[in-house]
Order: sequence, then C-alpha cells, then structure tokens
Amino acid sequence: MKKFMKLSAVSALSLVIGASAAFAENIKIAFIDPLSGPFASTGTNGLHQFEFAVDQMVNDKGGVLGGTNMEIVAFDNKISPKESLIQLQVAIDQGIRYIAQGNSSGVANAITEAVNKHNRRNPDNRVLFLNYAAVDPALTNDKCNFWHFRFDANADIKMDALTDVMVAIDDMKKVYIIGQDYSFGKAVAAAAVKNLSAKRNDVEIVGNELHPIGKVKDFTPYSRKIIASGADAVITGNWGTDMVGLGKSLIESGYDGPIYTYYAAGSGITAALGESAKGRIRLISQGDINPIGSDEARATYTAFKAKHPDGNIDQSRIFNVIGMLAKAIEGAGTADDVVAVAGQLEGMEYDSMWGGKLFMRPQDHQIIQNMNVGVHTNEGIEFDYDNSGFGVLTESTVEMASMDSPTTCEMKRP
Amino acid sequence: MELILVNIIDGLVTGLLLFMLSAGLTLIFSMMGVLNFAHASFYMLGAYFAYQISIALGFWMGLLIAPIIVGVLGAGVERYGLRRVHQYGHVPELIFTFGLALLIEELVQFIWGKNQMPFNIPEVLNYTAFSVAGNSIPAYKIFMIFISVGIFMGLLYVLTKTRVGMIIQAALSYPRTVESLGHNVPLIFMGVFGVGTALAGVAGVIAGPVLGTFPGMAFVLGSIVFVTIVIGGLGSLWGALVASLLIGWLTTFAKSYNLAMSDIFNAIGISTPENMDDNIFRDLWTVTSPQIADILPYILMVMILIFRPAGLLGKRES
Amino acid sequence: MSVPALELTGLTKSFGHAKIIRGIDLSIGKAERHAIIGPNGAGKSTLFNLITARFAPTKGTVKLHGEDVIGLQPYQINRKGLSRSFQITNIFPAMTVFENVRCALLWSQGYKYSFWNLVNNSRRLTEGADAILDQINLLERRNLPAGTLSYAEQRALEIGITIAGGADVIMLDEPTAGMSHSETDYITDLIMKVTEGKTLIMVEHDMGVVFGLADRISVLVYGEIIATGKPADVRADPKVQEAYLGAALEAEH
Amino acid sequence: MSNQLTTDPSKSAQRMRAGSMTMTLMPWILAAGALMLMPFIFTSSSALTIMNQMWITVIFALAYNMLLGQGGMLSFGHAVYAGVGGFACMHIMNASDFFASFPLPVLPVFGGIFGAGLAMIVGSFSTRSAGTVFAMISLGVGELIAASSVIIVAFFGGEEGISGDRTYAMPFFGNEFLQQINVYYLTSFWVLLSAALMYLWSRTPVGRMANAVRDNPERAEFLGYSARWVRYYSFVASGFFAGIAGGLFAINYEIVTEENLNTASSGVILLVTFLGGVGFFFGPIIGAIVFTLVQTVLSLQTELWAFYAGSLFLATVMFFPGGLAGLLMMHVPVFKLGKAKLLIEPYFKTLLPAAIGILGLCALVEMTFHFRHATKGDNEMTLFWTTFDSHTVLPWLIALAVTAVGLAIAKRTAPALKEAWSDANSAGEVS
Repeated sequence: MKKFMKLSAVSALSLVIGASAAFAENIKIAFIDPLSGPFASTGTNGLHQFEFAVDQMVNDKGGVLGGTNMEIVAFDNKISPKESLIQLQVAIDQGIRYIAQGNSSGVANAITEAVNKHNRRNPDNRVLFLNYAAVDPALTNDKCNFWHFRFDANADIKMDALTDVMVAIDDMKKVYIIGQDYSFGKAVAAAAVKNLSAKRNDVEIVGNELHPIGKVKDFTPYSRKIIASGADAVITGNWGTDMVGLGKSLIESGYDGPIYTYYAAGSGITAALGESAKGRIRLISQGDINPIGSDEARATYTAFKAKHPDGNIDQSRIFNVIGMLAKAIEGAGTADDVVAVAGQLEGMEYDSMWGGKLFMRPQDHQIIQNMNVGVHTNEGIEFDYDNSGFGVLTESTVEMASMDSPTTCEMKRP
Repeated sequence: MELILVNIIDGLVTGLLLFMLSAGLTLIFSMMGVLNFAHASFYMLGAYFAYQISIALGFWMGLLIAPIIVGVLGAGVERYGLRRVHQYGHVPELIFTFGLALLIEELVQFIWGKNQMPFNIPEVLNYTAFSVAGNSIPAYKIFMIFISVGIFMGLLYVLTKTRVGMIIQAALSYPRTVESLGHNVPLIFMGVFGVGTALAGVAGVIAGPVLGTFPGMAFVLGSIVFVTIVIGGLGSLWGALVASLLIGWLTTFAKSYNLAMSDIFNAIGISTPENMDDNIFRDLWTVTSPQIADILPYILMVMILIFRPAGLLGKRES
Repeated sequence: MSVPALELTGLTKSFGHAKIIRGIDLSIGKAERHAIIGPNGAGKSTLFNLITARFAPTKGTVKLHGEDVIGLQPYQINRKGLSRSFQITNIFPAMTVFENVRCALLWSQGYKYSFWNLVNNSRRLTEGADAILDQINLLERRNLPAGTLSYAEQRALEIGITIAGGADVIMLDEPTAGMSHSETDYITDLIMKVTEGKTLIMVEHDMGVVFGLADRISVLVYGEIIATGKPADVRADPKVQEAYLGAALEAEH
Repeated sequence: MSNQLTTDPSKSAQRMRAGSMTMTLMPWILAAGALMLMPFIFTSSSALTIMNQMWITVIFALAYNMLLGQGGMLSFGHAVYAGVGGFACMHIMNASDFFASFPLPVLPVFGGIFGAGLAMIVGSFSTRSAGTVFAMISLGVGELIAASSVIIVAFFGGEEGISGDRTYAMPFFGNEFLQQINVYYLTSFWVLLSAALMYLWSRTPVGRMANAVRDNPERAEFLGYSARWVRYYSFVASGFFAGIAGGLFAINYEIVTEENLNTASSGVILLVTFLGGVGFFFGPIIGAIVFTLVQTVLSLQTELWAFYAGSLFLATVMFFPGGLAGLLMMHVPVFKLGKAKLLIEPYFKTLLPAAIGILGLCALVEMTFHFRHATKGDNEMTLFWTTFDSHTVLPWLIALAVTAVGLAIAKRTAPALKEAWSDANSAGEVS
C-alpha cells in the first residue's frame, strides 16, 4: 500500500510539474485566481478575458519577439492566501516568470511579499507580479516593491475621481458611507472622508460604518438607519452579494438617492439588481464600454461575446495588461530577464483601445488613467452585462485621475 | 420612535424566517437525535427549485411545488443515507450531514453556476404596503410574516390535535413502545425528516427573492440555525420560536443603532486613552454594535451553554 | 467500637413529589458483608446512587470512615476508598479486558493525570492487572475486547474493575442478576474471594446468594429500612415476612 | 498475592512487550527514512511546498484526532488553536530582537504554548461535557474568534493577515532557511517529533483514560478519574500540537491570515481526520496526505475537485465509517491468517471494473460540466489524455458504455467478493 501511495504520489506530482515542459517556447503567464468556490465566477470570467486578450492582441498578430506566442496557465487559488502561495511555487517551478492575480487584496498582499522574498532569495529565476485588480492602496505605498505592477486604479484614486464627480452636485448635503469590515472597506471609507472634507466642507458625513464581510443576511436594518439619517447619497465599496444585498434593500426600504460604488457590474450583480436599481447606482471604473472607446474595442468585445456568450468584459484593463506586457517584452528584447522587462514597464505610456492614455508611474508602479463614473441603466447600452439588457453608461470622465497624488513608496531597484 | 416600530417589524420577519428553519431542525433533532448540518442546504435547494419553476410556471407554482420536491429529497436522504449511517452512532451521522451540506453546495454550483440568480419578488407583491417615517415596509414582508405564522399554527395543530401528531410525539419519547403498537417508526422518521426539510424548502422559496439566491446562502445561514435551536433548547418547538425571535430582534436592533464600545467603557467610568495608535486595545475601543451584530447570537449561545446547558426552554441536557 | 465504614443518617431523596427514600439510618462496620434486600421499586438502586453521589440527596448525611462525603463528586468519593459496580453492566466495551482492569488501577497506583509515564513501561501496572485477571479467572481473555465476552464474564470483569482500585468499601449492585445457577455460584465464590477483609455492601435478589454471603442484612421497603440484623434474625422477623412477601405478592399482581 | 505475580501469563506478557518494542519502533524508523528520502524523489520546490503542507496537515489532523478519535469530542472550531499558534509565531518573527536570539526550529514551540494557552481558557468551560454541548461551544467560540480576527486588527492584521520573514532568526548551524529544502527538513523533524509525542501521549495514564472517558465517562468517574479533567488535559494537549502545526505554517508561508482560523478550515480538518479514519493512530496521517493531494493536485486538473472530495467523503462516512485506515486494517486479520491470496482474484474482478465504472462516471460529469459551462465554439476537451469534441454523440456513448459495463461487471462479481471475504476471514477463526 505504501508503495502504491508513493507511486500515485509520484505520478500525480510529476503530472503537475511536467505538464507544461513540452511547450517551453511560449511566454507563460500564471493566472492565480479563484476558479472554484464562491468567487469562481469572477475568476473564471477574468481567465476568459486573459485568454482572449492573449490570442487577440498577441498570438493572432504573430506573437512577440518575432514569433513567440504568449500563453495563460491557470491556477486555482480558491481565494486562499495559503493556496495562492502553493500555486505560486508550482508556477515558478514550471519556469513561469509572470504572475497575474487580481481578486482579493489579501491574496495580493501575500503574493507580493512572497514574490519579493523569492526574488531576493533566488536571483536566478525572478518573477514579476502583474496585479490587475487588487486595489488596496498599501500595495503601491508602504508595501510597494519593484516586482509589483498595478494595472487598476487603487481605492484612493477611484475615490478621488468619484468625489470629483459627486461634489459637482449642489444639493448633495448629507453623505452616508458604509462598507465591509476589512482593509478595502476601511480604505474606501478613509478616502471618502478625506476627499469629501477637502473638496466640499459643507457636505456632512452623516454615517460611516463597517459591517461584517459576507456574513450579513439581511441589510434592511442598515437601510433603515441610512434612511433615518436623511442621507442624499450613499458611498460603498461593497462587492459581490454584499453589494446586491445592500443595493436591493436600500431601494426596497424607500431610499431614493444615488448609491456610489466600485463594484456593481457583471458577475451576476447587474442581472440581480436589474430594473429596480435603474438610474440609482453609479459606479467608478476605467475603460469606455458604453459608449465604446474605439472600433477596435467594439470588434474585440463583439468577438469576445461570440466566444463567451455568458461572459462580460467587465475588466477591460486585462487587455491593457497584455498589451503593455507585450510592448515591454518587445522593448526589452527578451522575456526571460524580468528586470529588463520591468524597466520597460516603468514609466511606459500606452494608448488603450478602451480609450485614453495609460501611464505606469515609475515611483510606485501604479497605473494612471482616465476614470469614468457611469450609471446602471438599460438605455443607450451597446454592451450589457449578464445579458440582462442592463449595463453601465458613462456619465462623466476624470482625465488622468490622481496623476500627481503622493505616494509613500520607497522603490528599491535591483 | 418610529424607527423602533420599523425595526420591530424587520426583526419579526428575520426571526420568523429563522423559525421556519429551526422548527424543522429541532423536530428532526428531538426525533432522531441528529443535528442536521445540511438543513440550510435544503433551504437553499428550495430557493433554487422555486427559481427554476418560477421561470416556467410563475412564483406561486414555485411556492407550491419546490417545497414538495425538497421534502421528497429530504425523505430520500433519510431513507438511503442517514438510516444507513445511523448504525454507526451519532458522530458519524452528524459528519454525514456535514458532508452532505458540502456536496449540495457543489451540486448547486454545478447545475446553476456560481452567480446570484435573478429570482425576484412576484409582481403582485412588489409594492409598498405602508410607510413609517419614510421607511417603506414592502408588501412582500407582510406576506412573509403571514406565511410563517400560518405554518407555525399548522404545525402546532398537527402536533397537538391530530392522531399523526400524537403518534409523532409518542415516537419522540418512546420509539420502542410505539413500534410495538404496530406503527412503522422508520416511516415516521422518514416522514418527519421529509416535512422538516420541506419546511426549510418553504423558507428558501420565500427568502430567495429578498435575501438572494446564490450558492453561499446556505453557508451564511447554516450555523445560525443551530445556534437558534441550541439557545431555544434542543427539541423544543416553543424554544425554537422564542430563540428565533430573540435573535431576529437582537441582530436587527444591534445593526440599527450605532452603539460603540467606547461609549460603554466611558459610561462605566473608563476614559478613552489619549493615544489610540499605540494602544493594543485600540480595536476594542472602536468596535460598534453593527460590527458585531452577527456574532452576538454566538456569544449568546456560548453563555447559555455555560450557564444553562439545556437552553432557554429545553428540558433535557443532551 | 471503631468508626463505621459507612454511616447513613436521615438520608432522604425525593423526585418531585415522590419520596423514594424516606429517611434511612444505617451503620455498616469495617469488614462487614452487608446485603440490602427488598421488593422491586423499594429504592435499593436509588440508595446506592445516593451513597456514590450519582444523585444528590434531598436531606441527610453519608459518612465514609466517619467523613462526610455529601457534595463530593463520584471520583472524589472513589478516591476515598469506595468503589461500586452497576446493575447494568458498565465496562469499557471497546477496550481489551486487560486494559479495562489496568484503567481501574491507574488512580490507586498514583498515576493521576500524568503524561510523563508510559503505562506499558510499568511492571507494577501490568502485574497488578494480571493478578486481578487471575483472580477473576479472565487471564485467558486478556487481550479480547471486553464487549465480546459472555454475559457472566462481563459481570466478572465488572467486579474485577470494581475491586481493582483497592477500595476497602465495595458496593455491588445485583452482581448475579440474569445469571444461570452455575454462573451465580461462580460469581458468589468470586465475591467471597475478592472481598476478603473488605467492607461489602450489596443489593441482591437471589436469597441464596444473600444468605450465603452476608453477615448482616437490611430490608428496604418503600424507601424505609424495616429491619436490620443477622440473616437468621431477619428471616424470622414477622414484619419482614409480612411486608416483604406482601409487597412481592402485590408486585406479582 | 505475591506468588501470583510470578505466574506464567504475566511473564509471557513481558516477553510480548519486549517483542512489541521493536515492532513499535519499526514504523517510526521507516517514516524517518521516508521523510529523509522524499526530497531526492521529488526535487522541485513546489513538490517540497506541497509536502510541507502535507506534514503540517498531518500534525494538525493528529492533534484533532486526540479530541475526536481518542477523546470522543467533536469540535467544529479547532482551527482556532492552530491559527492562534500561527499568529503568535508570526508576531515573534516580527519582534526582531527576540526572534534573533534563538534559532528558527525552536519557533513552533511558542505556537504550541499559545495554542495550549488558548485551549486552557476555552477548555475550562467547554470540556464540562462531551457530545452536543461541547460541539456547539466549539462552534460558537470558533465563530467568535474567526469574526474578531477581522475586527481586532492589532493582533490578527485584519483580512490580509500578518506576514514576516523567517530568515531573521539566529542562524541554525549556519543555516538561514532561505530555501524550501531547509524548511522541508525543519517541518519533517517536527512532524516526526510531534507524531511520536502524540503517539506516546496515547500510552500515558491520561491518554488511556481519555479512551475510557470517551467510551464510558460514568464508569471512569467511579474509577477515581474526573471525566471533565481528563477531557481538559486532552483538549489542552490537542491545542498544543495544533499550535505547533500553526507555527510551522507561519514558518512555511511567512504569512498567516484569517483563513488559518475560520470555520472552513475547522471543517476541513474534521473532514481530513474522518476520511483517514479516527479509530487508528495513523488514520489522520493517511487522511492528510490524500486530502492535500486532492486539494493541490487534483484541483489543477479539474474545477470540480471539491465535488469529488465531497463525494469521496460522503461515501467514506456511509460505507467505511472506519475511514481509509479502517479499510486497510480490515485486511490485517486476513494477512495474519495467510489468506490474502484468496482475495486477489475477486478484488481484481470487482474493484477494477468498479474503478473503471467510476472513472467513466467522472468522465460523464466532466463532459456535462464542459457541455454546460465551456465557451462557445470551444467544443474540444481533454480527458484522460484524450482530446475530443464534447458536442458530438460518440464520446458520450463511449463514456456511458464504459460506466455501465464497468459498474455492471462490478455488481455481478460483488457477491463472489463478499463470499471470498468471509472465507478469508472466518476460516481463520475456526482454526
């Protein structure tokens, strides 16, 4: 029996580790995100976007470095930091030099620390961490390192842009801030307070509270409190079922103001909110979907929908990640020397097909781009989410948001 | 003042919903001695089945048919699963239901995917029944209250006034005797399990549209149902009712009012420290009641188990 | 006279309104073999349970070697030298026969809750347990799970566990219940052998066993002791004859 | 009395003991050898990472089984003790002056101390009774501590947890534990030591009495032992070893988060332990190895890994309540009787087709999943090293046929297996 166990272990392990050795010539990007469990739909949709972006933007155009293809290798981290680190190790063992991850800042924290340590302890096979969605400001401030690049606006930038739009509304006098009780929710709340008080001192923050993440069954009591406070606007960083629950219950309980939020599109949320939230929910995002940013983007989205009828391009920045990485590899002339590639990425300016210019700030590896505030509606929507007829229509744009925002990052370069 | 009234209504809805789950669970427990960990999974199945049926036949057919399917499934689980594991003892039984809960969640994801389903309130009930100081009370909530109270009355009637109820009550305490009187006790067990899970199914159908129909809905509610019946006293139907309402109101009020820990400390004469950043208890100072609202039932349960292990209205110590 | 091994004064127990034990005074001397008899439902097992702190008495005192033991936990009473068996066989069925006895030896040999001793390494434990097994004739069954023994063997094991700790007051609750004649004789001899020099208190229905073993007998009827004395005296007592036979007849109806 | 002490049976018992001494040492020597050699078979650092994860789970599962298997206490919140041990170790790692004063391999001891410390507090009220009350208190306390982990940021670091660097400890014979292989040997040392200590614990008076209290708490009380204190000591010891597992986790991953103490982790360890088998000391070891492989290796092959794991678990509870270890140990009497040969052919005839049938079933499940959830136009799927189009009839027919034939043959031959099984067992009892 022991022998058998050993044998099966050998075959199982060699399966994992040997699987990709055959296609050594591709430039591989490890996609480490949840593919099973409660957040699997977000992860799977992200994976589809990555795979599509690689084919569409690189491989179908003849690859990089004169014919080398890119390839996405998926790893299921079950949104657990522990599993992420195991899968990171597996990815590094397979010779993968580029790690993409986005869901959960907690996981991103674990990965960026692990990558930093790995690169210091193993200078021969260093890797880069391409963060496409984890928005904890600390990742490009106190916890920044040379190997981490963020392609999404961080929570502070988003709030800066969001409040720019909000303060333009004159009759908004009372604002209620509510969020999930963890680092991201707290960062959103802190940024909201800071920005609002700096930009409009006549706005009163009538509530600022946190609720347990993923544990609230019924948001009605919170809604009652918000209504009782007489708030004209609600700001929340909630995502997933917490977003749907809060949004639905606010509207059902009789709240009639706008809800400003970060993540209320795609992954079933748009469909679940549906008609009831029409014109009520406004969210901050980047990339022009409605109206679409360019003909190329339109063609891309149409082709994506043809391939993934149930999918959404709700993270258009994924295409930017691939585009910028390809450009950096071409510029460096190599995909193996990640220091050179990172050097190319630093300070890179890039024209996105989703509209606008992108700039990778060298001092903290934070991308700077146009931010849009859009509304949840079914009018004027070319590309809807969840096939629900509803989508997000851009109402206003903040150009190159937070271009000169300060950072506490002290970048150490190798 | 008006807010109190609104909160009482909201808490009542939450509590009664909880009761529909805990009633079935406590019935199953008192009969078979099994804490059914998969109970909330049947609640989830109720919501999903109802959603699927409502697409074709509308909400009301869903409300009628889904609980029946859930009940039949539950009876099947008892017949082909639990009864088999029963011979090994209580711990394997408990672990069996634990595994079942995991498997049902995986199955639901397999069939319906991982996203939240657009399962919505029927049009007929999609209006505001009345408003209290700007807070609307949706008609659907009133409907939920009526359904749950109706079910409680029905259950009480069946258990205390009908022959079947008598046999069930007798089988609870003296299974051997009832068996020797010619009643088919295994059949009764199966029936009770089926009815208990069907009740959870009803709860799922009516809660699905308001609390969301998603694969995590069983997990969110799962352990709180246990907490309820433990607080109420294992095996006590009235205890389950009292505990459900208690938890409903406790969590609702805790969320509705921002009571901060620093207020409490200040009230009992401890002053807030000057420099919060260096204080190791800084997080304790900033805790507010909404933050801990959903763990209050657990605190209550641990307290009850320490000081009154039989629960509020329970008679026996398991 | 020296301090009695066990002394009960005014012991009373009620369950709700039902008075099961109605004030019992009893004194049992050292090295005495004392039997408690009485019709079904007289409260014999309840009395046992009161003495061993399975139930708390409503009123009255229990003194073990002159020391009040009311309010102590069963394990504390056991440590003071009182050990009991049960009416329904109460052993560790999943463990081997040897382990059953060894567990019973642990406390008395001073191992307490130690986790720095290994039970297998102690010669005293192994030899002590084997000696007990030898006494109760179960040495051949040493390594079998106790649950697989025959009924009589399990009863014997139960007695073995009860005496293993070296307690000087032994309480046996119907040790021969449900046994055939030959088995009863075997157990009676065994009890005789292992309680040599110890105080024995037993509840028993089999009059043959009672009159063969006991130095003194108490008759318990409806929660009261109606007679105590030497076997011959008790047998001759008209009150006993009337009450005991009357109650027995009633029970048969 | 004294002459009885020298009777033959006890002498033979002594001889048996001497013989069993080498018998009991053998598995440990083998295990130590295996642990030493593993890195030479699996050289990649991801394999080392997976093995580290396995050994950590082994310690944790063994600690859990001190409660469930040996003490009869069902806990739904045991991850808390491992987690707190891990957090404590991480704080020590970050207290750089103190951390630099001792070598890294000592660190898990602190995890153990903190795990045991928490268990002392919780155990003081939770071990009064076993059964449902204990289970529910463990659930409540588990939920409480998991929930406060996101509230009390100073200790638990919120949702992103806290991280540290293991290399700042005092060098251990010049070793700074930079590489995975160093950590592997550290973990291996601890798994061997902890397993040995836990094994020895089960042989101590309090360990033996834990079994007694599990089976019959009342009888144990009348033997002079307080059931409550016996449970308490087991609980604290279990907390200690769980804390060691947590400390090793901290060393391995250099980060501990809320997931180290949430209820999901507590559920997983219950699953692991029961899957392996609670009735035998080595059961949890098998469970930990199998589950870790399923979780980290199978999950790379299929998104449905949790579905398979759940099915496996449920099948175990229903058909083999002794777990995988029980399944193995069922064969010991057969081997002792020398009748294992009788079983080879029926096993071959039944289990092989059954396995093929089950694999066929898995194929059907995978194909259904692919058919429903794969992207449009992407009809190709690869299963068992074969690539085919899931939207054509043929593969479905093949899979269906394989499943049906496999299971049918297994069903046909099952009675023969049953017969052979009873032959192999019962014949021995007669002789």
